[in-house]
Amino acid sequence: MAIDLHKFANPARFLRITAVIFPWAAALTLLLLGIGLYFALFVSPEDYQQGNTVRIMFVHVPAAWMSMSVYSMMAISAAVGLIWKHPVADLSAKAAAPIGACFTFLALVTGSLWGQPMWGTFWVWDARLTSMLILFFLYLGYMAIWESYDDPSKAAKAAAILVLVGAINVPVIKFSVDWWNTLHQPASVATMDGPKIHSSILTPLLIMGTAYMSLFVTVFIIRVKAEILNRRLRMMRLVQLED
Amino acid sequence: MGSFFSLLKRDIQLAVRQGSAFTMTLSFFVIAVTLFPLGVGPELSILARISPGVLWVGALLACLLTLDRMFQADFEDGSLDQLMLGSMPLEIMVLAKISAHWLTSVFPLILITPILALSLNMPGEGIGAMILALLLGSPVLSLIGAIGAALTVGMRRGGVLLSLLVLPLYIPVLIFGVAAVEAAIAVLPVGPHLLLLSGLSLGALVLCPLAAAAGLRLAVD
Amino acid sequence: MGSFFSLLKRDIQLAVRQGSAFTMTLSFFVIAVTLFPLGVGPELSILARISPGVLWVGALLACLLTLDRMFQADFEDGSLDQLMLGSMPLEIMVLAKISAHWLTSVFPLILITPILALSLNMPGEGIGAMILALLLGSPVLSLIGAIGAALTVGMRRGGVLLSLLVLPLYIPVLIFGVAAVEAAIAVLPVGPHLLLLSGLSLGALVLCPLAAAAGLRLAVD
Amino acid sequence: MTTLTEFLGMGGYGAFIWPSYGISAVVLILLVAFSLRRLHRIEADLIPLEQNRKTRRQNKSTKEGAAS
Amino acid sequence: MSLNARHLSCIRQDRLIFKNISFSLNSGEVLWIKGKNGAGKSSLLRIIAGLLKPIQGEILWQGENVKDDPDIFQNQFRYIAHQDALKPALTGTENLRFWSQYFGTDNVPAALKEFELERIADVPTGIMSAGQKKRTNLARLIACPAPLWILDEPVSSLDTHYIALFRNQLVRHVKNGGMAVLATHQDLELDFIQMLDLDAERGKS
Amino acid sequence: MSLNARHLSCIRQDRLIFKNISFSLNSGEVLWIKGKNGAGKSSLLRIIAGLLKPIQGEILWQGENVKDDPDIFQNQFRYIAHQDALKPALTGTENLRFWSQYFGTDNVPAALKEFELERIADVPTGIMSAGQKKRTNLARLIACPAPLWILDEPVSSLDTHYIALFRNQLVRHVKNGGMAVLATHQDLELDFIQMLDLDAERGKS
Ligand code: HEM
Ligand SMILES: Nc1ncnc2c1ncn2[C@@H]1O[C@H](COP(=O)(O)OP(=O)(O)OP(=O)(O)O)[C@@H](O)[C@H]1O
Ligand SMILES: Nc1ncnc2c1ncn2[C@@H]1O[C@H](COP(=O)(O)OP(=O)(O)OP(=O)(O)O)[C@@H](O)[C@H]1O
Ligand SMILES: [Mg+2]
Ligand SMILES: [Mg+2]
Repeated sequence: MAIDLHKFANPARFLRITAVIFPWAAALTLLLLGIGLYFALFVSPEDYQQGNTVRIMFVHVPAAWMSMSVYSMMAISAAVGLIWKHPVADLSAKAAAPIGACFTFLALVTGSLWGQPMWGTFWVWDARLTSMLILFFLYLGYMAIWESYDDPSKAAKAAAILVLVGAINVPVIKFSVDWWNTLHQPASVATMDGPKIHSSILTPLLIMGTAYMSLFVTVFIIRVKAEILNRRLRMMRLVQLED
Repeated sequence: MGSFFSLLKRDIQLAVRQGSAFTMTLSFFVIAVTLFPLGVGPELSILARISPGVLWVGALLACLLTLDRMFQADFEDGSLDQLMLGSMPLEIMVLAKISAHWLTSVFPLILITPILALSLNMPGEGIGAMILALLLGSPVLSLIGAIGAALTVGMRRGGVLLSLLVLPLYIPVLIFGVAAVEAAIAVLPVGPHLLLLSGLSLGALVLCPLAAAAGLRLAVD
Repeated sequence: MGSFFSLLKRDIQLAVRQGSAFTMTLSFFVIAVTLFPLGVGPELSILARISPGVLWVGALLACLLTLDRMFQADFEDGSLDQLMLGSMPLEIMVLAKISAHWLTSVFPLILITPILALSLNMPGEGIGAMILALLLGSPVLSLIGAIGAALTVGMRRGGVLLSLLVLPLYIPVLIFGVAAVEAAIAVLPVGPHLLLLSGLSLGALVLCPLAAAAGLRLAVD
Repeated sequence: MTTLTEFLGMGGYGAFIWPSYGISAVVLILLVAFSLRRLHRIEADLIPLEQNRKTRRQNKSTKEGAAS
Repeated sequence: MSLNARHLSCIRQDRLIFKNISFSLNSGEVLWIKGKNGAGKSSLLRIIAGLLKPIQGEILWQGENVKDDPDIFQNQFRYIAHQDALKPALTGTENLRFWSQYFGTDNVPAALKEFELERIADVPTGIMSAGQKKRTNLARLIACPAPLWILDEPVSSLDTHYIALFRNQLVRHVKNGGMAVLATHQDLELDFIQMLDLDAERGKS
Repeated sequence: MSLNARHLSCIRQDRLIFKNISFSLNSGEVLWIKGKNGAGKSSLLRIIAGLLKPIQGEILWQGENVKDDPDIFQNQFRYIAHQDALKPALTGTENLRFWSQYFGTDNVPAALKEFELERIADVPTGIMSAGQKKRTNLARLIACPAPLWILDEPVSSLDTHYIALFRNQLVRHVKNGGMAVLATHQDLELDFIQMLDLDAERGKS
C-alpha cells in the first residue's frame, strides 16, 4: 500500500483561479503606478506647511498601510491554517511575509527620510515609529522560523503561533498615535468620520494605495505559486526515494 | 494537581541546587543596574530621570537571560518527552514551568528592586509604584517568554530567534510599566496603568500556555 | 597551528550553523539598545547624554549572554575531553576558543554600533571614538569572560558565579571605554584612553588564557 | 532647464524626496525580481521529476497491461 | 489489555523510515522490535508513545484509537528512552520521587530495592557511572508502575548481573499481566516473545 | 611500544574506587577491563588518558613516566568515551574532518568507508539514530590514527553487524602493531587479550 499523499494534494483550483487574476493584477499595477506617480510628482500641489516634502507621503503612507494589512492577512491565514488545516492557508502566509517585510522596511525608510526635514531628525523613539520597528522585527522573526525548521509542516505551525501572538501589535501601531501623544501625525484618511485631507492630495494617495495593493496581489500570486510548486517538488522527491 | 506541584517543586529545587536561575538573574540584574551609573556618570538628576527605564529594561533583560533554559534543559536530557506523557494537560504542565520560572528568576528581582531604585536616586513615590507595576506586569514576561522558549526548543538556531521573538512582545509591558512609575513620580493617578498591566497579565495567562504547549508538541516530534 | 585554525573554524561554523552566538548577541544588543529609548523616553538630549553608557553596557551584557556556552557545550557532549588531548598546549586551545567567541559574538556588535549610535542621537565625533574604543577594548571582554567560563564549566552553580566573577572585572573596560567616547564628544584628546584600553587588552591576552586553561584542567577531572 | 533643476530640487527637499522614491522603486523591483526568479527555479527543478513520473506511470500501465 | 498498531508509516526529514507496520500485542506478551542501526526502532517506539506523529496509520489501545480519546492511553505506559531523563543535580532518590509524584504513583523504595540502588541512591545522578544512571532510569518502571512498558535499549551499558536482574523484572511484569515493547540489540532470551523485524518488513514491500 | 600502569589508585568524591591497579601492555595486545557497573572502568580509562589524576601511582609510555614528559604521550592514543563528542549541528563528515584536522591527521574518507557511513555522512549528527552516532564516533579511530586505542564501551547500541565490523577493525589495528585498552560488558571474543577484572582486584586487597 502506498503512502497516502492526499494531504499534499495539489491545490490545483487555487492555481487555476490565480492564473486568471494574475495578468489583470499585473496590468492594473503598472497602470495605477503610472497614473499615481504622475499625479504625485507633477499634479499634486505643495502643502502649505510641509512644502514639497509632502510628496514623500505618496510612497510612505501606502507602504505603511500595506505593512499592517499584510500582517493582518497573514494572521488570518495562519488561523485558518491552524484550525482547518488548509494547506494553502499556511503557504499564503509564508508567501506574504517577505512582501510585508519589504513594505514595512519602506515605510520605515521613507518615514525617516521625511522625518529629517519635518522633525529635524531621522528617528525618534515615539510609540508609532517604535511599534513599526517591532512589526519589522516580527516579520523577520516569522521568516526566520520558516528557515529554522527543516520540516515544513512543523514550521507552518510554529510560524502560525508566532504570527497570531504578534497580531496584538497591529492595533497598537494603528492607535498608538491616539493613545500616546507623539510627533507622528494622527490618522487623517482612514478615520471614523471620513478623510480629512484635501482631494488634490487624497486622490493621488488613494491611487498609489490601490497600486500598492495590486502590486501586492501580483507578487503574492507569484510567491504562492512558487510555494505550492515547491511543496510538490518536495513531495515528488519523497516519492522517488520511496521506490 | 499533584503533578503540577511536583513539577513546580522540582524546578524550584533545581534552581536552588544549581543556583543557575535563582542567583544568575539576580546578580545579572544587580550588576546591570549598577553598571549604569558607571556608564552614564554619577549625576543624580539624570540618574533619577532614567531610573524607571533602567530598572524595567534591566528586569526584561535579566528575565530573557534564563528563558532559553526553560525547556531546553528538559529537552536535552529527555525529561521533556516524559513530562509530555503525564496525565495532566500539556497546558497545565507548561503553566507549572512558567510559574517556576517566575518564582525563581523574576520574583527575586522584585525583592531587590527597592534597594536598586534607591541607589539610582528614584523618588520615594516612584518606588512603591515600581514594585506594584513589577508584581502585576512581570508575569507577562515569563508567560510570553514561554512561547519563545517552546518555539525554539531543540531548534538549531534557537538562540537568535528567542530574543527576536520575545523582546518585541515585551514592549507593551515596558511602556506601561515605565508609564506607571513616571505617573507616580509626577503625582498623577497610577491606577489606569496598573489596571492595564493586570489586563496584560490576565490575557497572557490565558493565551500563552496554549501557544507554548502547541510549540512544545512540535519540538518533541 | 593547524589545530588552532581548525578549532577556530569549527567554532565559527557552529555559530553560523546554529546561529546561536552570532545573531543572538547581535539581536540582543540591538533590542536591548532599542528598549532603552522606550524606557527612558524619546528626549533627544537625554538620549545623547547617556548613549555611550547605554552602548557599552549593552555590549557588556550581550557578551555576557554567550559566555556561559563558551566551554559548557563542549563539556556536555564530551568534546572538551577530546580537545584537551590534542597536541597543542591547552592555553593555545583556549585562545582559539576565545578568538572564536570574539569573532562570532563581539565583533558583529561593533559593526552594528554606528547605526545604533545614530539612532541614540550620539554626536558624530563620538561614533568614531566608540568604534575604536570597542575594537581595542572588547577583546578584554572575551578574554576575561573565558576565565569565568572555564572556572564555572560543569559546575553545579555555574551561572551565578560566572556573572559575579566576570562583571566586576569588566568595570575598568567600561569606565575607560565610556571615558574615551565622552572625551571625543567634548573634543578632548582620546589617545590616552585608547592607550589604556589597548594596555588592558594586551595584559588580558597574556594572563587570561593561562588562568582559563588552569580552570579547564580542574573541570574535566 | 531651470524647470528640470527646479523639479529635481523639489524646493530644497530633493535630497529627501528622490531617495524615498528611489529606494521604494529599488526594493519593490527587487522583490518582484527575486520572487520571479524563485518561481522559475522551482519550475525548472520540477520538469525532470514530472517527466520521470510520467514515464514511470506509462511503464507501470504497460506492465500491468502485459500482465493482464 | 491489548495494544494494536495498524499500517504505521514514518517519515523523518523527507526520508521514509518504515511503512505499513502492523502488530498486535496482548497482556502477558513482549514484542521484540529488531532491526539494524537506523532501521527505525526508536522512531517506532516514539510513535507508540505518542511523541512522534506517524505519517499514516493508527494505534489502538483496548481496541480504541488513541487519537480519538487520548485519555484512555494516558498513564497506561512507561517509556524508557536512549536519554536518561535524570537531572544531574538531583540524587537518584530525588529524581525517582519526582517522577513518581508526577505520574501520580508512589513506589520509590521498592524501586530502589529491586534495582539494588540503595547504596548509591543519595548520590547526585550527575556523578554516577553509566550503568548506575541506566539503572536509576530503569527503576522508574517500578517506581511508577504501568501496564505497558516501552523500552528502548534498556540494557545498554548494564553489566551481566544487572541484565539478568532486569530480565527478571521484565518476566515478572509480563507474568503479572503486563506487556512490553522492547527494542534491543541484545537477545534477552525471553519466552512469550513476538518478533517484529524492521529489516525484514522493509524487504517485504 | 608499551604502556605500563603501576599501583594506580583512584578516589572520587571521597570514595575509594579502586586501589593498586597495575598492568603492562605491549604492541599487539588488548587489555580488557572488566568489572561491575560502578567498578571504576571509566575512571581507570580517564586516568590512562590523563584526564583524571590518580591519587597514587603512575603511567609509563615506552617506559617513561608520562608525567615527567607529557609530550611523549601526546597524540599517541585516541579515547572513545561514553559521550559522543559530536556536534549535533554539523554533519558526520564535518565532525570527523574537524577532529582529524585538530589531531593533525587526515583519513576521513577511509574512516567513512570502514564504518559504512558514506550514505549517512552528510546528515547532521543531531538527527542520527543512537547507533549511527556511535559509529561516527568510532570512525574517529580511523580518521585520526594512533597506536593506542582507549575504548569505553565502544559497542553499546551497535547492532550485531556493526559489532562484528568493529571487532574486525580492532583485530586489524592490533595485528598491525597497535594496542588497545577496552572496557565493555559484551565479550568481543578476541585473542591476544589480557584481562583486568576490577571486581577481583577489589576482592584481593
Ligand atoms: C520612520 C518614521 C515613520 C514611521 C515608522 C511611520 C509610520 C506610519 C504608519 C504605520 C502610518 C499608517 C497609519 C495608519 O494607517 O493609521 C503612517 C501614516 C502617515 N505618516 Fe508616517 N511614519 C513615519 C514618519 C513620518 C513622518 C516624518 C511624517 C510627516 C511628518 C509622516 C506622516 C504620515 C502621514 C501624513 C500619514 C498618513 C496618516 C493618515 O492619513 O492615516 N510619517 N506612518
Ligand atoms: N564525575 C564523577 N565525580 C565523582 N564520582 C564519580 C564521577 N563519575 C563516576 N563517579 C563514581 O565513581 C565510581 C566509578 O565510576 P565509573 O564511571 O568509573 O564506573 P564504570 O566501571 O565505568 O561503570 P559503568 O559500567 O556503569 O560504566 C562510581 O561509583 C561513580 O559513582
Ligand atoms: N530527530 C530526528 N529527525 C530526523 N530524522 C531522524 C531523527 N532521529 C532519527 N532520525 C533518522 O531516522 C532513522 C531511524 O532512526 P531511529 O533512531 O529510529 O533508528 P533505530 O532503529 O533506533 O537505530 P539505533 O539502533 O541506532 O538506535 C535514522 O536514519 C535517523 O537518521
Ligand atoms: Mg534507537
Ligand atoms: Mg563506564
